[in-house]
Amino acid sequence: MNLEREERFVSEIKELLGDKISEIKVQRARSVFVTVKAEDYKDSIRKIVEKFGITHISTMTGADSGQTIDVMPHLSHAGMKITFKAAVPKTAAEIDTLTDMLPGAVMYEREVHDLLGVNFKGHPNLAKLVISDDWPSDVYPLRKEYKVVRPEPIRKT
Amino acid sequence: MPEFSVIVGPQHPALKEPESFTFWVDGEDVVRAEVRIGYAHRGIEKAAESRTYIQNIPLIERICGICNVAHTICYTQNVEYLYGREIPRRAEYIRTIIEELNRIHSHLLWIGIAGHEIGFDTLLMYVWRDREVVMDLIEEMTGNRVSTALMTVGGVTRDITPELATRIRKGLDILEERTKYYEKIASGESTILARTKGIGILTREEALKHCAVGPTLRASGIKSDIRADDPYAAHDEVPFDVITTDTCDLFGRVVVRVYETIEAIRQVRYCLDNLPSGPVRIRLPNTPPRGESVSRVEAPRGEDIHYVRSDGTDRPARYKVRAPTLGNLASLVEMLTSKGDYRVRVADIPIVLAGIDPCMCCMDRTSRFIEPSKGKEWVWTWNQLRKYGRMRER
Amino acid sequence: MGVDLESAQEIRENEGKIMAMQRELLRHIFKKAVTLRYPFKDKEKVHIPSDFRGKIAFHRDQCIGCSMCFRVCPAEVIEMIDDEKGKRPMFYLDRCTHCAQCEDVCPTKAIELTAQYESAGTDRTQMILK
Amino acid sequence: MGLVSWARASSPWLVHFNTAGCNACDIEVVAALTPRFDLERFGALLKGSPRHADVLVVTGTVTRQTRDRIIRIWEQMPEPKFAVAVGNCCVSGGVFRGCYNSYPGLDSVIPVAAYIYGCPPKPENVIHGVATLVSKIRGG
Repeated sequence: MNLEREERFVSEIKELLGDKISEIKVQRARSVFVTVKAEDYKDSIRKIVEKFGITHISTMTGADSGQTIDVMPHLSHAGMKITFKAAVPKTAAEIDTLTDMLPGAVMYEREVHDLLGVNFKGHPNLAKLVISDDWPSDVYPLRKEYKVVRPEPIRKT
Repeated sequence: MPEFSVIVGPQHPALKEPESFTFWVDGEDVVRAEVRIGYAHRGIEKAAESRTYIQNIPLIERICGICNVAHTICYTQNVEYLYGREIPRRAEYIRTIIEELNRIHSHLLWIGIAGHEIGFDTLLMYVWRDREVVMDLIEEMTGNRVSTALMTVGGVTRDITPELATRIRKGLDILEERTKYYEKIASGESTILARTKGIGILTREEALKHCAVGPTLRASGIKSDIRADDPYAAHDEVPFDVITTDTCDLFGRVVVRVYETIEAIRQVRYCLDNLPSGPVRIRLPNTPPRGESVSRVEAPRGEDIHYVRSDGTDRPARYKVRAPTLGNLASLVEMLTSKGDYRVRVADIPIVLAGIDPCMCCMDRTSRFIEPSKGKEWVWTWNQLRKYGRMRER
Repeated sequence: MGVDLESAQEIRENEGKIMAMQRELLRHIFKKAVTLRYPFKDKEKVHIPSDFRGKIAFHRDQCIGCSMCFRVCPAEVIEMIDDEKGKRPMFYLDRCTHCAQCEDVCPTKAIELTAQYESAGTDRTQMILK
Repeated sequence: MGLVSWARASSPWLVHFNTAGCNACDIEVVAALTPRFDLERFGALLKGSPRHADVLVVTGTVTRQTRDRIIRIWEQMPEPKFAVAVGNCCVSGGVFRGCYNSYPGLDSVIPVAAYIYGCPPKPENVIHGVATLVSKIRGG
């Protein structure tokens, strides 16, 4: 597989972000993963967005990896998928919002907030989006410590 | 003039699925719209973590019944990326064929539903009659009309015999003739023109800003299609045109979908003519290596993106799905807001809603209370409301 | 080959025709109805392909009790029980997704998805296949 | 059979509610109403309001968020009323059994008169289910 374009892209990102990157890898053709620290998260994304003129954020994934939660916005640039990854501690899950530079992130950040309890500083409205109204407010279903509780039938069959 | 709020959904004749919209109206004009989804939240992502990669295929297929092929292709190729293996070329072609047949069925379905929403039921009935042709083709190919269950990790489960290919070609001829007729109707019938031109406007800048996807984005004049930008399956070989219009309104969305149907028919023909020989699946071990992967597919409604993380066991550590409709929600809210000269009337709500081809599940009549005069808004559950009702009776 | 968007634009420029479908409607007055008169007549005309994925049939004498079907089933349809001949699956067909993974994985073809598509009823227990 | 139950069995008016399905059953229910299958031969008519309907056609698995709505719609329907569960997720939770947000079947929430199995059922099967329901209404 020819990954010339991806390699060039990676070197451009490296040049731009310098030592802020803790890890960068090419997952496959047209998909790049960039790991940054949580405090550099917004700055580095802003640099990339401004350099390449990115407007499209495909989605944002949150993943529980033990002690930390990985926040992963997936940006699109000319067919290339750039996935940033920043780990926030589970006990103080907080990170800057991207909604001011990428307004499309509004729904995705609300979803991550609902399901993993990551607080996005500066988000305009973090009301419930996907989970039900009667869901307890401190339970986050996609965290690993949440064990699935099947809903109780309300009438006998 | 005081503003009123109109609540549409979760059970509403214009919506086939439960989702709830709150519209603040000033006379006939919608001034603000808000959406509450989550009625169809079933917990698939959590369930995927407790099932094996094989068990997950039917689960992922049932994220959406209409674009089930897009989701299963996205899932299986995502897992194949984890293995770092390529599947046989014939399997990729079969995936493309079924994907495009699925797109034909989805777009024809949408044209019918759009006709229904603007009060043109004749179109609904005729389109759905002709759609049965493609449903029969899908059924012959996969054994079920809607859920295909054709994908598996490492290829596809069923092959295409030459007789089946002949039958598909015959069916495509009928479909092509009929779609061309509907193209004429969609672009020349005064009912459709009156209800779609200048309605549901999403300008190029807004579409980019709110990250719209799929036909909604292409109708705003932006050439973006995952099949061309990030080719998967056999799309790197199958020639096709990315259809765009610059009308930025509902009419553009109708036109884009009709032409995409014709384009899809052409792609299926190409695939059938150039179907490589060979096996249709390879056997892969049950546990993929550690790693993570992102895969993208152009579903009938737009970009579908899945993320998988494997921790070296036979179950995924995290599986994330973003279906195209969520990407279009922010733009939908934008389309439903009157700005300056652009007015959204209450009567246009159903067709604008249908315009993005929503694929979710919603209705919130019981729980949200709004008093715009006091700027107060609160949420009650149905049980709380029932209690309140009993309290008032006493 | 490009798609001719211009013709659509042109028509859009002009006003649309009123009742553009009228001709089609008139043409269909003299055509045969497409409706299948299904439950009363035309039962043989129902489109059932040869490998339709319908209700599961289980052949006890071929089963070797390997539990492969139990392992691939996504919907808790299969429960492994013991009978006089040994281990065997039992099916709760009201949960079945008709994905045919059990049929694919079965080494002895003991599970088969039949062409039976009519399966409505008023009682759920009728769908337990022992 | 009395006049009332004859009338009832000859024109079952439907209201359709999708609790949270994957849409496959919905499009098959709608397909059953379109020319090739034409459920309206049985006098069935799709209505928008639960207050006009005799039969509640439910597709999709019942989730926490739709549970209260389905109960509310059920309570709004005039007696006598019948609920039909279409598709295996609605009947029993189907592939979504074990999810934290979905109930094990519609009959764990409201009483169900007829079940239409399948994932999704063919439109012929939907017609078969309505015929089953009609014969149940005729019977009692």
